Amino acid sequence: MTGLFLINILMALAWGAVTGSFTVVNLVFGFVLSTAALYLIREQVGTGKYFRRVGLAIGLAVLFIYELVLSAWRVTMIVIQPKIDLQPGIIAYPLTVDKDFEITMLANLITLTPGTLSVDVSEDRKILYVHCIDVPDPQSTIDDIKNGFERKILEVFR
Amino acid sequence: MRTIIFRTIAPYLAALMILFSIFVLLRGHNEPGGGFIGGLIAASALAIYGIACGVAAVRRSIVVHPMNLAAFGLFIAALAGVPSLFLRQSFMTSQWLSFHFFDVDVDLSTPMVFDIGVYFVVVGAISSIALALEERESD
Amino acid sequence: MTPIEAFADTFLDVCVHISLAVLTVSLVLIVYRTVKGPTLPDRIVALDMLVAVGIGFIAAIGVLTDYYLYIDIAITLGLVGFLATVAFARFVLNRGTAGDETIMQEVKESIERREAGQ
Amino acid sequence: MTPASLDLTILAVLAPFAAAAIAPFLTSIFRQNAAWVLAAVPAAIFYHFTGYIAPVSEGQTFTPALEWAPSYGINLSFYIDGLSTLFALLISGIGTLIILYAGGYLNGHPQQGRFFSFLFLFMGAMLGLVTGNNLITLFIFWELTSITSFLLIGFDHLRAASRRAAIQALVVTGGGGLSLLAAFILIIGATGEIEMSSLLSNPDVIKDSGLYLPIFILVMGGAFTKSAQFPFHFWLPNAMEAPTPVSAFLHSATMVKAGVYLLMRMHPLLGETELWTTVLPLFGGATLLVGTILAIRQTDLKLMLAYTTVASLGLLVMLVGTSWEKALEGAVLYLLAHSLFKGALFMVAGVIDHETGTRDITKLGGLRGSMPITFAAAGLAALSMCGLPPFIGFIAKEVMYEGTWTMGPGALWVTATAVLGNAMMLVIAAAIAIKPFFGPKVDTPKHAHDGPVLLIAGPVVLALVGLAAALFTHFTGEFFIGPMLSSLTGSTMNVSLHLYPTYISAPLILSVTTVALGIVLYWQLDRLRAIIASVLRAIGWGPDKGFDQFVSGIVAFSTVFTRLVQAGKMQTYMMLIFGFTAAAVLVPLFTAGGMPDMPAMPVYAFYEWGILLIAFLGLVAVLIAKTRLTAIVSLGIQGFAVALIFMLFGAPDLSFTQFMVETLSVVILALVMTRLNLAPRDHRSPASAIVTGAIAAGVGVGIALTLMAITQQPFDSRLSDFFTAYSRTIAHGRNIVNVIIVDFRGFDTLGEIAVVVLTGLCVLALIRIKTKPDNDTPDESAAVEALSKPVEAR
Amino acid sequence: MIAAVVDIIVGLMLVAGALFALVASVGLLRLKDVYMRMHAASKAGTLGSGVMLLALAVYAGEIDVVTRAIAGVVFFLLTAPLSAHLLAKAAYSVGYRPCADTKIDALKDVLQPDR
Amino acid sequence: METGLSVLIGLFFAVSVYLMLSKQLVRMLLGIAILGNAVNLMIFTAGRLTREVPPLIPLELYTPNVATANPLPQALVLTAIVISFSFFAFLLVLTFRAYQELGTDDANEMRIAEPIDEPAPPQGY
Amino acid sequence: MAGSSVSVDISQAMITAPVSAGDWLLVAPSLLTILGGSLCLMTRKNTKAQPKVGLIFLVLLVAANFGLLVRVLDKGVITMVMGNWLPPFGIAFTADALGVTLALVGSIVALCAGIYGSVTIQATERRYGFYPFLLFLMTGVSGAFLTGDIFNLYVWFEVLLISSYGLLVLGNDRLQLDGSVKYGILNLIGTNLFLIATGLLYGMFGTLNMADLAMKVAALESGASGPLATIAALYFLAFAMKAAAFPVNFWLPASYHTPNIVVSAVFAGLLTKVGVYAMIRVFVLLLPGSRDYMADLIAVVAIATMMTGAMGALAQSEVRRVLGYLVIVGIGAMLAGVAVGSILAISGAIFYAVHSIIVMTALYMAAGVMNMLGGSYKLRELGGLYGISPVFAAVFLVLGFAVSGLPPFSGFWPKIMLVDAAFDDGRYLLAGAILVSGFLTTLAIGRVWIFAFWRGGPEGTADGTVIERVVPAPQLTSAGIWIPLGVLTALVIYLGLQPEWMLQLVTRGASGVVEPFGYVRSVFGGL
Ligand code: NA
Ligand code: NA
Repeated sequence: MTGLFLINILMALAWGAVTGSFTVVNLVFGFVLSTAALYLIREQVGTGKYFRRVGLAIGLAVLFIYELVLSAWRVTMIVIQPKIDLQPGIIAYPLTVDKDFEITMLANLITLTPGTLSVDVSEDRKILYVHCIDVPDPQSTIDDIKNGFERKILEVFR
Repeated sequence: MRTIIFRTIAPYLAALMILFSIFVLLRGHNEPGGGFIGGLIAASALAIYGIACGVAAVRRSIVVHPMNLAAFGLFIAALAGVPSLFLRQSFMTSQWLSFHFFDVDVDLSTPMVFDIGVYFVVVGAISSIALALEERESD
Repeated sequence: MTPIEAFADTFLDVCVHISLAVLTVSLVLIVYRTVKGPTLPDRIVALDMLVAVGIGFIAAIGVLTDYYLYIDIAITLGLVGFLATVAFARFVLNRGTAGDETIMQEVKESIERREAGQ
Repeated sequence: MTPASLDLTILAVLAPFAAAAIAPFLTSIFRQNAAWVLAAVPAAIFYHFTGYIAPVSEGQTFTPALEWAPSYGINLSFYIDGLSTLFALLISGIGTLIILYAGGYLNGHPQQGRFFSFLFLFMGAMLGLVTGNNLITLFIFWELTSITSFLLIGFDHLRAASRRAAIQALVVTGGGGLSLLAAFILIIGATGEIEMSSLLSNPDVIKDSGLYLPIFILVMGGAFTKSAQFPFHFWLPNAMEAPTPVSAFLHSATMVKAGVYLLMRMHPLLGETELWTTVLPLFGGATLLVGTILAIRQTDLKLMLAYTTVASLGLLVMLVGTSWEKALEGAVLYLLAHSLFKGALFMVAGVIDHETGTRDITKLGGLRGSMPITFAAAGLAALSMCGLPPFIGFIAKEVMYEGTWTMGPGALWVTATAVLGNAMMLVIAAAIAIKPFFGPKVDTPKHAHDGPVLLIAGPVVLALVGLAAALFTHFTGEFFIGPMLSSLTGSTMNVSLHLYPTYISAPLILSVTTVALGIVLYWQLDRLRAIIASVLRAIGWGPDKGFDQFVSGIVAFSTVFTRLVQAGKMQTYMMLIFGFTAAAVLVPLFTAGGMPDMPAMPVYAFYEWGILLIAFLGLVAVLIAKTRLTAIVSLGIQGFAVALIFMLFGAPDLSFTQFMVETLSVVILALVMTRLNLAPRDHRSPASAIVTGAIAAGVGVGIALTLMAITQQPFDSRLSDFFTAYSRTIAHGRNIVNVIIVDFRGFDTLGEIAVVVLTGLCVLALIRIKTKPDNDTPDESAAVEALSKPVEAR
Repeated sequence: MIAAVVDIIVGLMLVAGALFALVASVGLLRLKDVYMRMHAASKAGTLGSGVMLLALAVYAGEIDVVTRAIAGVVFFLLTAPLSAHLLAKAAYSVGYRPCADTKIDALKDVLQPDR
Repeated sequence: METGLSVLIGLFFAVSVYLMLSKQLVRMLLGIAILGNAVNLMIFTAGRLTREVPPLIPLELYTPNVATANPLPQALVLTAIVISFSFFAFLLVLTFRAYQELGTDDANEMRIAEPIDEPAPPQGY
Repeated sequence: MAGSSVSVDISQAMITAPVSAGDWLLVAPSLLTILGGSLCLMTRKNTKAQPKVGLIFLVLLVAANFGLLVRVLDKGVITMVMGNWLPPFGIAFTADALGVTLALVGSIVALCAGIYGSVTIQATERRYGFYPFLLFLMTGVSGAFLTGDIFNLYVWFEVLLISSYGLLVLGNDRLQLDGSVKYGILNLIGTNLFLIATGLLYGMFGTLNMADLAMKVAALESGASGPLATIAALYFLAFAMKAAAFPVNFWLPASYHTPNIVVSAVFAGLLTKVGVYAMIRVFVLLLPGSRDYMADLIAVVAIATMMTGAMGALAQSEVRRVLGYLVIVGIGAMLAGVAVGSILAISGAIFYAVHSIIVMTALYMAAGVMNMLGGSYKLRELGGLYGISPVFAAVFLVLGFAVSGLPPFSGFWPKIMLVDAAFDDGRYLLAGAILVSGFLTTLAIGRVWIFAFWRGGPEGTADGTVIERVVPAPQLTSAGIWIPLGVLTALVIYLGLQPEWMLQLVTRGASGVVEPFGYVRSVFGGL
């Protein structure tokens, strides 16, 4: 329940940010509103370690942006070369993380990583299918992810 | 469409969009926005929520039937024009109630009530349509 | 106004117009892809892209006209653009699984292309 | 007369309507005696109008009136003079007898009460007609007679023949009514007078108005149809489908004489012109001969009488058409005589039918023993009809011949026609009076005997009155014929009648000729009948058949026409609409000078051009989209471009809304399209592609040019200036558009959100209400075939 | 002085963003199949618009605009991969095949509609 | 400035009419959607165009210090947009239901209300 | 940020004089129906309560309209500008004799329909909004009749239209869906034409208030020149469609026989009349010049409409479709009034509208009863109704004669007024068409009468025999069927026998639009 409360506070702050005034009234108002908003999604919101999760979410956001810039640059390089010569492929990535939130996080990170795009998660949540724009060697790509994002996420959420 | 990834993120997206819609509604009198646009955003939020988590979830979350929500909006929008009757003014003459609260001025006004009515109408009607179609989809 | 400020001013103006030009070009390219397809997912990707670029366009216009309020339009466009893409994806899934003839046709062509080694 | 009794007159005219209302109840209370009670009403009316006899004979006229619709100059006003008095007396007098007669004739009939009310309605209508002063009032009563006779003729509604006769009467007389209405409205417009009395006070007003010809034609249209003049005579014999009391009432005194009444009433206004004296004798004479010929052919008592009625009406019209004083006097006399003897004879026919079960004279004979009283009445009436002394019919014929003989131009023709006609009517009269009663006794379906008093009272009384009217010649002349003639001529007349000719004169010789000719013809009756029948068979077509062809013709033509304009093809409808739209926007451009000045090349920034280009591409994409999926996506593009256009021209709210709405439309499209499983390739034939393309181009060009023309003019920004000035200062809003939406023009928005709510409800109703399984109506199955056919074609 | 620097930064951000967008569009045009095109759209496209949005925020220099811009960008970063994922999955499970160059296809046996 | 848009608007109208003249309901619907945009653009243009300056009053002012775009047509068009959107949604669903129940999207083949082989009216009496 | 801190002269922008509560009668019809409609909608699941709530508000509506009529007769044309803004800036509602008369009659008809519907409308249809739709239909109707703002008129047209859609599809029969598709698309195009014309009109004059427009148009030199002619043409087409005038009338015969009979009744009574009303308002009040310019065209359309209607009625084998075409005949007659344009003519047109609203609704209700009695709407399958229910037969006959314009019923007076006016204007053909179409209408009604009522049974029944085929529907025992039918029939007879006050009313209404000084003065308060 505390987690819910914290989320609530955060959303109130978000409200403050969006409206651009952090006055007491506005924040209280924002709190009320976000309560209402959360009420709508109450079913999906269990309890959990929101605190850390939120703190690290910000960190991950930064990571996102960094990776995004990088991958965008790669794509640029690819599309502006006169002759596009790639070996695209869809690889099966064995997941270590198993929580929905973590899987989601990882999938999005992967999508925003150079040349990879999460297509699907297997029913048993063991495999993440990733489309790669250029995979001469699948295993190396898998390893990159394993040692890259997935570890980070495990650090963050375990 | 109900992939883990989508189902995990959608509720939060929806909640954020609802917040944003209210923000757009309330500032409409001074900046672009207002009841109609706000309502549309809220409706889109519910639509996303519905696509990700199912119509039943949406119905449960808004408790009342969306049509009643819309009707209620229309009702208060129409009532918002009535107070002027008692001040010997024409229908829909705006009444302003401006008071100081802690450190901010809060303006309550019949136009605002009216705009909120519009918001409810749009949310109700549009989501009612979307949900009805959605259900037909999944039956 | 100091010369540096004057320069900055002109520089910004030039940049805005350059970016608008670039965006217009990209918009046209995207529209081309949208119309050409060949497959429905292609068009949807293109439409999603159109929205994204549109957001940039709005931002540029905001800078050009000094109206920051456009940022809200941009955000909203982001929201609904997402909704549209989701709806379309859903459309593809449902129609495809329902064996919609046009989609099946496109699928067949994609397979032929693959076998033709393209 | 005192005003009090003037109001009484109004009551008297309206009384029958009241009686009509209560008749069914009274009938259910008093059963077979109801007739006696009800007859009191017309009797009272008769008594009331007798009060007018004396003053009217002194040349007085009365105009009782009741305010009705003053703001349109329409009042319930009446005009009492010689003409209307005599008619009123005939209607109420014969009406009394008819009510009694009906009491006997329909005794025990389940709908007797309803029948009484119809009779009373009809009586009231007739009274109103003959006393009506205000033209519109008069017309209303005129139409009422048509409506009520429709109900009376169709009384025996289970038989197709009655239904046909009823609708026939309604169509013919109703159609004539419209013509009369047109005439009256023309008169009102041309003269500014709406009251008959004021028109009559200035008789030349219509002739001088310059609209005499159309008015004359339209009035004749009314009168001739109502009075069954050839070629509109056919509805009258068919009206014999009605129960006998109706026939008697309709064809003796009243309905059919309405036309004659109108001609007599308007004689001072329209008569004494060449047109009048040519047209009326022509139609009248023709009708007289046709009527008698057709009468001779019949063997059914009622039909024989009906056709002689047609003939008599022709005779009357012919006489009125002469505009010759003496002939008019003859007409008036004959009108009185005819009402009496024809009423009597119809009732006699009814009695015979009622008591013997047949009306066919070839199946009747020797009844004089078993039905003495009926025989007496029949004899007296027939003698009057034959025009033999000492009966009113004789006097009428004398005066008539005197008139026609002396009238001058055309005298010979008119007289000859009259003689021939009278002779043949004499034959019918003789046949009716002799065939059923003399000769050997013939077995009839029912055992014949005189009917109850209710049945025989009527004919007897009328026959006797016919005799009395002749015996008291002086009285008849002074109190009835004179005043009535005055109304016709428009100047006071003194009439002196003689029961017996005092010297050998042309009329006497003509009468003798008539009788002689009659006897000869009667002697040759059967052969004559055979000849006429064969001739008619040779012709084979008559206006009666023509009516059926007319009606089915109209229906058939309407069907063809309707199928043509209401083709049921959506595409046709759309092409029509947009064709007219194109015309609406293009034609004024060229006719009313709406063309814009040559516009200068617009100056746009390159990115603005870019957006316009994208919009263009989007449109083209929708247009050429091969599949619905492409179309939807392309639709998104043009919507997107429109939103950007709004943004470029300073409309953030619009752009905002447009983005949202466009996306949501696309989303809903996608939602629905997942079920709407179509492969819409838009195949149009080259021809239709060209046509539709042309229409589309026309609309586009027209609107574009109009828009340019308008935007080239200076703009009055008063409203917007106002909103801008007070948006924040008074309405406390910095977003002027939003302030307009929620405050300045909030009412629009209220309606608009109502639309949104209702849309939601509509969609809900559409989706949630489960379609019922087809109720198997032919329509549906037809449609199913309609649907299946093209499917096979595909 | 600050203003000038801001202006220049804004200008550069705008151009950069626009260029990213252009690259994405070119990618959309040149890449072979829909899955590869998604790479372009979901990365360069998002980044381009995000950068330009931030540019507007910087230019405005008002706290509420900035926070809103950031909120917007975050939202894009959340949604862009999501929509890419949903679309890719839908397309693949309906049967749209990747281009011939796609040698490895791990999903082939898993997601192919049995047909 | 209005001229160019007028031409574009004319094009919008032409395209929408052409689509509506198709016998396929789906194309008619596309036409109706475009018609809505065409009409809105037309009203917007009829109120005359102003570049870029939206009808907003700066925080520090009580009336705008520059000539803004004409706000009234914008309000009218907003109303019109909403309404045309509603009607579009309704007609879309209606078409969909009609298609389900009547089994065709060809308007010319929808002949239940006005059957092709409609019996001639009864004659006689 | 209270803007009032800056000094502004309120009197320059707003009406400062107190508004009397009586003037609120102007918005009462719209307000009541909206509030009632949304209440009904919120309680729609409670199908028992639906008729109660609906009828309460319909009664209130009639009362409000009656009060408004009284006030207009007492005070003359009255105006209220929403939001107290000065005209022409705010949206003005202006009640003159024309608008308020039609509003009152319309509301009476709606009430009758509400009662009739309480019997014929099933629970499902109630659940999906029969009463809300009916009430909102009246919102649209009242708004259209009372608004003094051309764009606002458009909005009410749309409210009217969407409500009619709702009523039309209730039940979802295949027949209904088919009819609705055509009705829906064609009418939407009609309102769009109206909107286009209005947009252009705004672009030309920069104002939307009718009184203001009337003055500005009058100030224009030539009545129908340049773009104004185009605008007029578009308006004419739009309203002709709304009114179902030939040759853009096809949507009506294609749809009016498809919905629940009570819905057809309301449509027949109200929808097309709103189109005619708008035609009168716009062409006589706003664009008199264009009316003169187009008078001949309008006359031709009127004649064609009357004749197509009458012939269409003769060509039908189904009662409801006969009636549908009779609606069209009436439209032609009213257009004839517009074509002539004199006070007498417009009075005639208004009177005809009143008559047509009442009699057409009643006739459709009667058709419903025919179906309940005889088990069909088809002339071939009907018969013997005269024997089954003589009273009902009388009612039908009265209505039939009334619609044929025969005396002494309500249809007679407007007919002679129109013929009279046409003659005065020298339009003999027009007058003739009015009379002839009346004649054909009589024939059509006569056919229905002899087949359905006089004939002993369905087609082929032998002479003199009566065939009892179907047991009359149970609803017939309910007063909810007979009260509305009786009331409307009584009105038809009453207007026939006592036309005086209605004559005064319509004459007042007509002169109010033909000479619009009073109208303009009431809006601008003697400006
Ligand atoms: Na609006
Ligand atoms: Na109607």
